[in-house]
Amino acid sequence: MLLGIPKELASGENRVAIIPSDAKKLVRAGAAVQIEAGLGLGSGFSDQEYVDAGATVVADRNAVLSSADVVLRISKPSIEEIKQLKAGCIHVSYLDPFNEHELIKAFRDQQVTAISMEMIPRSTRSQKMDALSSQASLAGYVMVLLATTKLPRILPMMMTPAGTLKPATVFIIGAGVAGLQAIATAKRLGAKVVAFDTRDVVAEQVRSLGGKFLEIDLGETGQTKDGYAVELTEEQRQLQLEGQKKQIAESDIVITTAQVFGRKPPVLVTKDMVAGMKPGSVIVDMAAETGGNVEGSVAGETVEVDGVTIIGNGNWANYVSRDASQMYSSNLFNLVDEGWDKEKQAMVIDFENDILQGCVITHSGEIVNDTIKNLIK
Amino acid sequence: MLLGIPKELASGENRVAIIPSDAKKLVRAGAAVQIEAGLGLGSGFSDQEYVDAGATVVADRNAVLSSADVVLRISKPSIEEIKQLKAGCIHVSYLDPFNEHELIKAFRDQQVTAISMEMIPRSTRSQKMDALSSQASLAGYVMVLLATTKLPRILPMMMTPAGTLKPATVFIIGAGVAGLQAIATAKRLGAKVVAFDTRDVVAEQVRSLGGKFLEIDLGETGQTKDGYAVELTEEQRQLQLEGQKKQIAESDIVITTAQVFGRKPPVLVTKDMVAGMKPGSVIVDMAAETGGNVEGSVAGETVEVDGVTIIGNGNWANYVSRDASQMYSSNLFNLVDEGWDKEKQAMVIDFENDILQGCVITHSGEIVNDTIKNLIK
Amino acid sequence: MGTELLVNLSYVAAAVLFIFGLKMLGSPATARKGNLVSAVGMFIAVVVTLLDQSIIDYKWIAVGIAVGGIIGAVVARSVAMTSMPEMVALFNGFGGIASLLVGWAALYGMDASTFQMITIVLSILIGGITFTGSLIAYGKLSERMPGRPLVFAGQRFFNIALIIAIIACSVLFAMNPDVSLYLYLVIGLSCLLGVMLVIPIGGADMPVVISLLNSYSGLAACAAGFAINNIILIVAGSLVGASGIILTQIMCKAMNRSLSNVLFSGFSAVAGGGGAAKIEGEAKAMSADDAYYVLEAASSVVIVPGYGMAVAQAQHVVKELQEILEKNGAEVVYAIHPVAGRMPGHMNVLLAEADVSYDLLLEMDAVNPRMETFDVAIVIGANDVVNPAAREMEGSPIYGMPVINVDMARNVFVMKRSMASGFAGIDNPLFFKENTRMLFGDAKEMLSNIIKAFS
Amino acid sequence: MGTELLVNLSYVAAAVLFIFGLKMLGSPATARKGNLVSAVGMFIAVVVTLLDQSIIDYKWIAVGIAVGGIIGAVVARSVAMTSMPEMVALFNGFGGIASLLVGWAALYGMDASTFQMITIVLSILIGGITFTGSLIAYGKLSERMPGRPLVFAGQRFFNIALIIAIIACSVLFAMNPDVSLYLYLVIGLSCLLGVMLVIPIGGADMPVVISLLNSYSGLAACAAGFAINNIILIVAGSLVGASGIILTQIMCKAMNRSLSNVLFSGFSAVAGGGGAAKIEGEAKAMSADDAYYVLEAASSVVIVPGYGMAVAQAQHVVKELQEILEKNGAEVVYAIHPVAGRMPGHMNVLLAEADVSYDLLLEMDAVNPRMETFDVAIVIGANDVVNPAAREMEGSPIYGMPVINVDMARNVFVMKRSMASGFAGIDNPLFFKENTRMLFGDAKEMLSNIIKAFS
Amino acid sequence: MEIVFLAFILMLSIFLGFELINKVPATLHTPLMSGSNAISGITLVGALTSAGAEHTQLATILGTAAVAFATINVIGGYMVTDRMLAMFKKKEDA
Amino acid sequence: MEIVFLAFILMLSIFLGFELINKVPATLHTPLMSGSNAISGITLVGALTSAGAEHTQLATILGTAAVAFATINVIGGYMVTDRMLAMFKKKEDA
Ligand SMILES: NC(=O)c1ccc[n+]([C@@H]2O[C@H](COP(=O)([O-])OP(=O)(O)OC[C@H]3O[C@@H](n4cnc5c(N)ncnc54)[C@H](OP(=O)(O)O)[C@@H]3O)[C@@H](O)[C@H]2O)c1
Ligand SMILES: NC(=O)c1ccc[n+]([C@@H]2O[C@H](COP(=O)([O-])OP(=O)(O)OC[C@H]3O[C@@H](n4cnc5c(N)ncnc54)[C@H](OP(=O)(O)O)[C@@H]3O)[C@@H](O)[C@H]2O)c1
Ligand SMILES: NC(=O)c1ccc[n+]([C@@H]2O[C@H](COP(=O)([O-])OP(=O)(O)OC[C@H]3O[C@@H](n4cnc5c(N)ncnc54)[C@H](O)[C@@H]3O)[C@@H](O)[C@H]2O)c1
Ligand SMILES: NC(=O)c1ccc[n+]([C@@H]2O[C@H](COP(=O)([O-])OP(=O)(O)OC[C@H]3O[C@@H](n4cnc5c(N)ncnc54)[C@H](O)[C@@H]3O)[C@@H](O)[C@H]2O)c1
Repeated sequence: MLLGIPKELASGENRVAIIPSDAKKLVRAGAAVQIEAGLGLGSGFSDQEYVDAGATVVADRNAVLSSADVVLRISKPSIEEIKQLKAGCIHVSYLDPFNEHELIKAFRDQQVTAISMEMIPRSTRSQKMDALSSQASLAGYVMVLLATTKLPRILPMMMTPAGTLKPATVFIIGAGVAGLQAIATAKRLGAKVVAFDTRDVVAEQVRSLGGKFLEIDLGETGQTKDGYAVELTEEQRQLQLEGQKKQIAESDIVITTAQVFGRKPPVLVTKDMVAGMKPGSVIVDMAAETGGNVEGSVAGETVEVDGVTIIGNGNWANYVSRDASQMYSSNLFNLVDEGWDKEKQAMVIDFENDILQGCVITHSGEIVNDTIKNLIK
Repeated sequence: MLLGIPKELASGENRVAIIPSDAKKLVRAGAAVQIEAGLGLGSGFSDQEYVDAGATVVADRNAVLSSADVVLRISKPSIEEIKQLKAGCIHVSYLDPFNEHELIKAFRDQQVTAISMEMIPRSTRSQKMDALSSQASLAGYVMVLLATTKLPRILPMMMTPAGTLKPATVFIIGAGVAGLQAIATAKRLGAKVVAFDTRDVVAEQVRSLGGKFLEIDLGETGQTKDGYAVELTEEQRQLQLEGQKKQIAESDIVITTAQVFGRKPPVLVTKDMVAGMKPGSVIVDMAAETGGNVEGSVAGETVEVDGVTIIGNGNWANYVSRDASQMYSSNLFNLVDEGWDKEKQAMVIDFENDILQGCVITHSGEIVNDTIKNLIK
Repeated sequence: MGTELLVNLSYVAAAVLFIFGLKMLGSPATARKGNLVSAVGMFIAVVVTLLDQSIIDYKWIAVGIAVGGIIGAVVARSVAMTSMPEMVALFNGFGGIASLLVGWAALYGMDASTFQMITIVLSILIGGITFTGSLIAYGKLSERMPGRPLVFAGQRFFNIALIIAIIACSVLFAMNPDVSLYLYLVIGLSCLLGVMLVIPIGGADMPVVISLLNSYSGLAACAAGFAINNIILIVAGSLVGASGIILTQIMCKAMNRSLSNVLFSGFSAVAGGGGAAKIEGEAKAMSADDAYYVLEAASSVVIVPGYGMAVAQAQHVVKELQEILEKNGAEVVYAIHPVAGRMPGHMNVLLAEADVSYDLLLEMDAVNPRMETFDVAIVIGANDVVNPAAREMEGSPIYGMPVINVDMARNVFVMKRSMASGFAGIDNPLFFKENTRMLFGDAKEMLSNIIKAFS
Repeated sequence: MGTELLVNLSYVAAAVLFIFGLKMLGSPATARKGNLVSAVGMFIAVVVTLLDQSIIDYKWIAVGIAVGGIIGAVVARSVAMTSMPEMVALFNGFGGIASLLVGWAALYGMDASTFQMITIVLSILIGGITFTGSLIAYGKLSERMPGRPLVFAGQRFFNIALIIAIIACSVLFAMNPDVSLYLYLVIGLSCLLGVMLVIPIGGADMPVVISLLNSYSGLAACAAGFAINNIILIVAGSLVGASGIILTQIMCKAMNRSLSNVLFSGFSAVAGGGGAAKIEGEAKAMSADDAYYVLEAASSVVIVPGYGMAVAQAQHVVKELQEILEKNGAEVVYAIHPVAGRMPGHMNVLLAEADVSYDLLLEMDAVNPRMETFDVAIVIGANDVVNPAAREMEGSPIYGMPVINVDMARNVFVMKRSMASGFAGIDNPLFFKENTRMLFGDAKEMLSNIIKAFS
Repeated sequence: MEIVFLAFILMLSIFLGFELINKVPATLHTPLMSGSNAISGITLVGALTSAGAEHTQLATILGTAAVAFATINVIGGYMVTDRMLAMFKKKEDA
Repeated sequence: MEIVFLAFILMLSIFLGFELINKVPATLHTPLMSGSNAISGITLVGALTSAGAEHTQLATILGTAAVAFATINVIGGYMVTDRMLAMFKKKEDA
């Protein structure tokens, strides 16, 4: 079975889907691995390292795509690339299936088995394949550090001969995987950390990292069986905005990570809240690229609004591309391993397996994932 | 007595010599405070805040300089500016007196009492005026964070479902004030920290922050009574280079802060050591602007050499300008306060006072500091 | 009367020395001196006894002391360090037989009152049990006898019958002191009882048994003291008897066993039948104090933190316990499961905060293969990540997920507040395992209590 | 004989209850029950005594019990919670006079042997001292008497003379039991001695004195027991006597005083002359155990960390101690000097690592004005930043620098390894202050030891 | 011989007294003192014998006074102790 | 009356025995056991009387045997304990 790994095309993307050490593990499991030349350069892996791991290096991208039985990558492909794939092949990547309907249709029509990394279920057992988590966790770390270098203050308290510097306050909205890591990182640096999330199980988790949880009574809120937040009603959102206002004004750094799975992120920091912050303060909008939690954030950019720096750079994990690659690659390896049939030395889609059942979107010319099927039809 | 505070002219300089709250203290002590309009904008202090503190705001820079009995600022003045000063006035700023001989002569000729912030002695009692320390301490923090955002890895160890990320290693050469703070910051972020310094009292201090001290036997090394390092012999420097080589190659981040008071900093990381580092590694050369500890560092810039990022930006404390201003301002206030005569409501230079004795360079048309006098004559 | 008073006051002094000696023996810094102090007490007691006017002939005394002294000294010097425990057992047995003989001999010196008869019988009885029990313990420890529990069907009934017989004979003898048969029966049967009581106990439990028998030998001496009306025997004997019981208790706790479990587990093995059927028993709770005894004796410990450690913010106390255990000579490592906590690297953040060295953090795969070698696994607020259902129960939602196999360690301490399940919401069979103890309560408090127990 | 045996065996039971009671009184969880247990013991002892055949007439007994019981009950119920200590003093005095009276009465019941005469005299003597000493303590505590030490020139000689006189009279009386004069002299003089011993002691030290007198009243009861040959008096009396001594010791330590300091400091104030000349004394070392007693009793503590805390990496243990003190009901804050450590913010980095709340970190200027209100200031590896020379010694290189004025706290504990100077290389007069104790050793170890001492 | 017994008993009691009291928290110092003070009222037992034995009138008077004083000590002591300890109890519950 | 004394002594000794041993570190379990075992060799004192009193021949024989056994217990016990404890000492010094 031939696994093909093409280069990532998105500009500035330094991550790589499979790193040499995982390529080696795949080869050892009996797979043939073919990579596009120059695959790992962005993260500092040379072609030679892949060759040493037992992979073959091919210069022709089209050859990689059209010959592979399994394609492993990070970003979603273009529709043209899908057309080059072998019928019956397995394609694993982020797909954004809630929005990219044309892409899904193209996979269906091409008879390709498309696996969406976003749709890996969130069970305890599937965590090792969960790239959303692994990348979000790094994002949490990166966002804090980016904010810190923009803030004209230091985070920790210091009592020095030249006076006492008060600790900076960091407010984190949305304490999922990324938010929690952000809390931990800011806390490590000595900041006072306050966080808010609509799911109330999170309060304890925030405290478990030494953060303070901002209590806002929103009435009934919920979470799905996968641990994702349920969208708030408009009324609840207003309550939340009201409750956060003071905290935002008092904070030096605000980091928003609030997402609702499959929907546009809610706006949680409004223009006047931004204006109410101290000059020099910093906001990081994790979701700027998909709409954002912050009014005034610009996707992919760092802008200054009313003396406040708003960071909307996006692709956060890419800042620590080497570690991000290692984790993503490990997620992919575990996924392939989960479907690996030792006898046949091939990856097999077993719909009895709850993990594969969740993340396979198209198979044999059908859209097999119920949620997506309903969306597209 | 009129204290005048002109704007800082150096490009990108956001710090300010006196912040409003210290201006208020000075006014309360009986001084008149005059500032140049727009003084505090870079650090987020409006003119109004100064007015509220009791200062007067003057738009004409020349007026500020020529009328002041005491001039308080950060960077050294130009020779032209010195010429505008009143004879007998006191001028406090960094002066770099070991190198800026012309400047010193200008002060002497203008009959100005020039106080050099670099020359504040390092006694326990004088620490509250010691701006070198206060700014270096912030620099230590900033350098680590800048390095971190350039490194394609995270600093802490993480054992995750997607594999274990090993902790990054940070190597700090020179563990003075800046180095120690860098150790503390890197340690907080979860890195493995190793440090080296030629003064052997430092080993204990490094360990007191949880860092590892790299043992290199250099033979006899020393420190001055002010706690500054004595310059190494060439032979010793070679020993040091040899001893650091392996550690540098193993490190993800190297931060050099090694200085010898009054001399050019020694070269401690050579070209081939840079080349020996892993791709993606980061070096911060604190002293890049005054010659640098790292071969290949460029003053004021971040460059990439052999896949290694070398950060030589300089003016580190300026990154956290608000806190830096607060500390510098507090240092200045304490200095003025030290010389303040309550009866006369004026700052008086008392040569019995060991602190003033150390930092006053010229007075009444004479170079009064012995070291500098010997250098210039 | 003058000598007698002197003798007796010297006995008081000897008793004081014994008390100091025992006290000092309990602490490492003074133990050796304590032994010396108690030896001086013994010396005084023996010497002044020789002054007693009722002693007429020193010949046999000299013979006895010479023989015993030489044997004792030679054996004590030559025995290998590793065989100390069995040597102690042997000495203890000799103490027992001596009490038996003293009690017996007391029959001939006087007209015993009923009370004295009772004490004489007691000293014979306890002395006999101590004697043969110790010999068996010696045999098991020195591997002259098979170490495994020796059991046979009907053993329990046999023992009950034996005890009844002994009581009967004792009563008969006390009422008819002249009938030697009863005496011999009492002697014989109590020796037999000593054997019977010890053979069903496994070799590994012998130290506890010896400690108990040591306590008995104290009681035997005490009984002998009553029999011959000698206060120093009463005082020293009951001191040893009582302190021996406490020591036995401490040793049981250090093995995470109860005394009755030690003494009778052999029987139940028989009673329960041959097969080692898997029993889903009750969860067994444990106090911090008892946990201390086990940890104090442990030489390798693995700590498995989970989300509960984070909730309790117990990381600093964990570090503190680690240091205390290390100082106590134990090896301590941490086993970190990749999904422990609620975010990737959750445990790392906390343990780094507490300045736990990175070198001590082991991945699951590194620690599982050597899990058997750990004396204690301390699970601190973890649940799903140590759930053996992932290994054992095919239907379980986490079946197949690798977990940290703490249940394979010798002892497992689970610190959590209740029997509630973890994130995954599934029950945890670990809590019901034979070698698991539940330390209910907030993890931080529980750990502090254990730390406190380390004196 | 039957009743006597019964009575005496009941005494054994009563003694057992006293023992349990005392033991339980020492721990908060069981103290109240312990008091009850010991009361039951007392009840048994009293009731069975009434069965004693030597008691012929119950009339006077009834009168005595009725009067005493009513007074005792009424007083005990009505006394305000705040005047408990003086009440205890008063009761204690009554116990003392009772022993005196019992000893005295014993003169008339029998032909006393010399040994008994000695014990009678002892019970009168100790009883008398206890009686008047307790009354004075009562007076001082209830402010019916001036609380300050009452001293006069020659007091010491007077006391010595008094003691000699008492010994002389006692000897004379023991040899001539018929000469009542000697008896009255012994009674009178011992009462006088009680007064003389307590008046030079300050009111603040009274609790310790009461505890000591309590121990005495136990000994008096014990002596009375010997006098009238009653074992329960001997046992209970000596139990109280011994445990009272230990308690006195504990209370002294909690006040960071030695017993002799408490008892004789009044004298030395006179001996040393009026002026409070500044004495550059010796540095006084202290053990972790003794520090524990003081900290356990403290209700506000300020911790002053310095470079030594960093060197010892003691931040986690410091936090631990903070929590323990807080749990014990004390307020704990940290005073951070701006130049503490070796880099700006050094202490902050470490304390943040140990997760000490920012709110507890006070700046020097915030803590200095209220320094007097702290029971204990713990200086952990700091030196220059707490050096009072900066305030007091004009020539000093650091003269004029603001420092943390720990010397103004009630007690100062300085943890460092030696008498070495700090960074600035100057001597520290703090170490020689009256209220300073040096806890020599590595800061981390010392702190761990103190933590251990918190049971 | 009796003296030997007494010596043993005295010695053992004193040792036991020393061993019984270990670390006592500061809040318990006063109650403990008061509680053991009540125990030292055991003199009452001696007083009873003196008061009831009718040796001489003086002895009876002394005995009766002793009984009264000792009873105050015992009754008052136990009650005061209990009151103090009851207070702690409440504090802990709160 | 003697029985009362004995009861007191027994009771006090037992309590004292309980109180004396508190927390003992695991390394001291065996030495402590062995050391207190040596104390239980106090039977020797009883044996001496039996062996030397010349009541009957049997008693003498029994007594002599008892002396021998008890002496082994005493001498062996103390010496073995000392050897064990000496070892710890060395370990600590190292
Ligand atoms: N690592 C990740 O990225 C991540 C993210 C999301 C979810 N998860 C899931 O979280 C779970 C992690 O496993 P885990 O073993 O660490 O945690 P867990 O299975 O959730 O168990 C934690 C246990 O800690 C106990 N606990 C809570 N507070 C405590 C306190 N103060 N003191 C003592 N015990 C306390 C709870 O029991 P009591 O209530 O009885 O005290 C609970 O059973 C896995 O199922 C994993 O899939 C992990
Ligand atoms: N904050 C800054 O930026 C900075 C920078 C440079 C210099 N300084 C200077 O450093 C000084 C700071 O004052 P400080 O009071 O913090 O420190 P210090 O005056 O230097 O005193 C520290 C004390 O800690 C003790 N110590 C060292 N290791 C110890 C250990 N393991 N356990 C217990 N004690 C230990 C030492 O006494 P033993 O040897 O007897 O144990 C020493 O006397 C000032 O003089 C300041 O000017 C400060
Ligand atoms: N079972 C597993 O092992 C596993 C694996 C990964 C994640 N999870 C859990 O899934 C949960 C969600 O993970 P995620 O980070 O990917 O979620 P996400 O990226 O979908 O959302 C980020 C966070 O934003 C919050 N949010 C949504 N609307 C908000 C609003 N209006 N205001 C404030 N916050 C808002 C969400 O509650 C969530 O915590 C986490 O609790 C995580 O622990 C579980
Ligand atoms: N008395 C006070 O209160 C006070 C105040 C401030 C600083 N200090 C002390 O002064 C000392 C120096 O402070 P600084 O940071 O301003 O010094 P600096 O900036 O002059 O030098 C930085 C560090 O580089 C080191 N260095 C020099 N040559 C080196 C080489 N070849 N290799 C490695 N390291 C080399 C120096 O030893 C020093 O530690 C510190 O120890 C500090 O504690 C004392």
